[in-house]
Amino acid sequence: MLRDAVLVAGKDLRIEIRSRVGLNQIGPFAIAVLLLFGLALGPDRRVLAPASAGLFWVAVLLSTLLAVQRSYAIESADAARDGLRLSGLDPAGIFLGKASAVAAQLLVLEAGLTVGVTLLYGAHLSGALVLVAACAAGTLGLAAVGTLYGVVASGLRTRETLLPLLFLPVVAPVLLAATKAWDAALAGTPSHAGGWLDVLVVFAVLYIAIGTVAFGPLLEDG
Amino acid sequence: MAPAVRLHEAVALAGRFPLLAGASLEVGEGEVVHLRGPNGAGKTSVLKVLAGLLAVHSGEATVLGRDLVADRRAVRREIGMLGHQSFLYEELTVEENLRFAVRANRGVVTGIRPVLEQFGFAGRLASIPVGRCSAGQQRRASLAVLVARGARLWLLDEPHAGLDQDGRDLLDELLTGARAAGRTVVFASHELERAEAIADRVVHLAGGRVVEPPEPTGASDSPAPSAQAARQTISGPAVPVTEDPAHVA
Amino acid sequence: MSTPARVLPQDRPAALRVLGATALVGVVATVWLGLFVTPPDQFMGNLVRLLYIHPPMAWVAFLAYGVATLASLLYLWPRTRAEHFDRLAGASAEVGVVFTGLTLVSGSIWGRPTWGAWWVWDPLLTTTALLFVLYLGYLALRRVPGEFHVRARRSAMAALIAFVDVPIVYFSVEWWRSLHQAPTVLNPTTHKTYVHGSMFWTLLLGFVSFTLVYIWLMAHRYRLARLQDLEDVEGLEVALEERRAEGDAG
Amino acid sequence: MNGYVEAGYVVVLGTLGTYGVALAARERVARRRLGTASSAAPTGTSAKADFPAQAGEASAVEHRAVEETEPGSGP
Repeated sequence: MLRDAVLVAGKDLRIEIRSRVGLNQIGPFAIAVLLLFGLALGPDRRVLAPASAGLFWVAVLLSTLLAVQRSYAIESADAARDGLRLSGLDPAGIFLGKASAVAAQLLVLEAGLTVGVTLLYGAHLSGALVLVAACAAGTLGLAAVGTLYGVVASGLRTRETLLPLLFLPVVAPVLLAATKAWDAALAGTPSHAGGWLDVLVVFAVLYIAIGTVAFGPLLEDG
Repeated sequence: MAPAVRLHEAVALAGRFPLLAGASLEVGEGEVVHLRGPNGAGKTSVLKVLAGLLAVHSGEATVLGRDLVADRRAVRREIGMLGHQSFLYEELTVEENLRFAVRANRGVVTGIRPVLEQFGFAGRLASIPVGRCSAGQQRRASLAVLVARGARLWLLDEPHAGLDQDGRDLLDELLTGARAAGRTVVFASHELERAEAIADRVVHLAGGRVVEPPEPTGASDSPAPSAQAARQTISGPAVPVTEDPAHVA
Repeated sequence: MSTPARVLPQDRPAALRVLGATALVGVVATVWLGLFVTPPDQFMGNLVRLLYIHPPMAWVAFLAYGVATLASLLYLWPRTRAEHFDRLAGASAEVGVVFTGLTLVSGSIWGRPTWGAWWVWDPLLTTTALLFVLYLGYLALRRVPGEFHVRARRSAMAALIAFVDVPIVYFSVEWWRSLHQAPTVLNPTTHKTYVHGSMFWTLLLGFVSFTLVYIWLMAHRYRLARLQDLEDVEGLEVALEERRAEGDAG
Repeated sequence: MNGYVEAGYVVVLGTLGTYGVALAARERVARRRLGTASSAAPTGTSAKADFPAQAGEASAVEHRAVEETEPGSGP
């Protein structure tokens, strides 16, 4: 299972490095989202700086949708399920591999977005450890849920619209907890983030476990 | 010995449309079978069912001794499928694709070099991303994956399509070799002459079922013994529905 | 599909009729008691009357999701797998979504004069709203066509994956909210202890009546689903015949 | 009272009523289309006593004598 996970993750990341869709499309998309938030909330840094944690994570959520869709698009387009099924890979391995590839790309994206909120919103970075921990745990949870619902939606004619509807409500706790953890860190009180980090870890562990079990049957159905 | 493939009254659906409407078929181990029939007869669906890609709604389906109704996943590592889709990753090179496919199937990667050479991917050509290969080359790459995975049962959907003359010769050679090596092959093809030369027997499909060959006048050279075996596996006497199609029980 | 009479008499079991009648009477009685018999509350005035319907809505919504989850589990469990559990899950979730919507609307109508806003980010309210969209997604997935068991298994798994989220959502929203200064919310459950006798009985009747309404609606939704499935089966038979004829003709 | 209460009751009962009627109608349509209802005879064993539903206080406690339409006929 882990062997397959490494194999799949390596394959996905290699494809990503070659195609640079993440770099050339998802990254710019996330920056555009940050800019639009700025336009929507106005130029006042006293408004923008306190909101930066939340805006950061909303941008991450939206980017996750794109990353997940891309993750299934590379599996020979329309025959995504068939190709994966025929590969003979362990489904749990496919899940873990794809989820970690998505997570790795998101982490890179988050590094960029962090610079973005600092520059654009004047967020004052502090509590780096908490920031990184929240990113790590939150991203794993997002990638797990995304990959899981991604396979549900893949192969369905309505996948582009169905995926966001399934994905976004489920990850509401991640948005909440990660935002609060970041708020605490940015406010200079990283110790307040502890409980929120726990929520993120519990969420990630839970959905990674569910995905490992449920991915196989979901891949076979449809 | 149990047959490599056995379908009995298999029904498979796409939404509400019956792709297979009760197909029955047996293929012995080591047999090379040519699926023939008009477009939409269910050739691709038979192959997909055998690959475990399409669920059997009712009826029986056994492949390599495994019951596909109970578990569609069990046979995947032992079958190789060449479909309309290439299942190759466009961004990866031919060699990387092969390597991934073989490792995914728990195979040994050391065996892929001769396969690459066999399919004319020696040297530089093996390190070009598949997306930049010609259609014919992609088709060859798919065949190479099939061979490198070392499957016991080959399921080929229009394998001649998209191949140039050399490729076709290569394919025929491959199939002959596969038969000699005791592999079971089920393939669908419109290339009747080529198919006839390779196949042990022909199975006719129409309306999602295995049927008697249409217009017996055309098939003058009915291959005697194996054809009889084929008749036996045909789903009983073709249900006598002579009334108009709108007839309902 | 030999076609007998085109119009058929209603096939409704007596039990369902009695249930419907009882539910109707119960609702009418609740409305009557709630609007005309019970006294206005000393704090809330007439607004208390909304509390005879709002908590029952919320209760039914959660009950419905519970039933849907349980039915999904039973469908996934190989020993109890049966088509009717899939239909039950779908029916219950749909009715649940209706009641969740009504919970939000009735809560909002009560909140406007009470809190001065149509919406406050109260934990229960926020969780309910998230549940609403969560199960709208589930229903959307159910509507994706497909072979019966494929769709059923996919839906059942999606229901469970969604359900796991509910406690996390509730817990995090609760905690999120408690960090802010909560508005002085009149909590209906604690308020109940002060209520006048007739108010208590009215509320109780509301709970019972709307639960019966839920059962009635769900039963009918279930029957509709069964009819649709039957239609699919019959359609399949026709399609199979046509498909075979296609082969015989050629 | 103050508008809010009435609005709440109307929305809740109206929605439930509409939903119930819609379900019953869809069921009827599906049954007709199917044309194969199992029973050819009316199944009303004893509940064929059709009293029109009375909204309001009248006979509020009497069970089962009410023709079962959908529950929730407005306040």
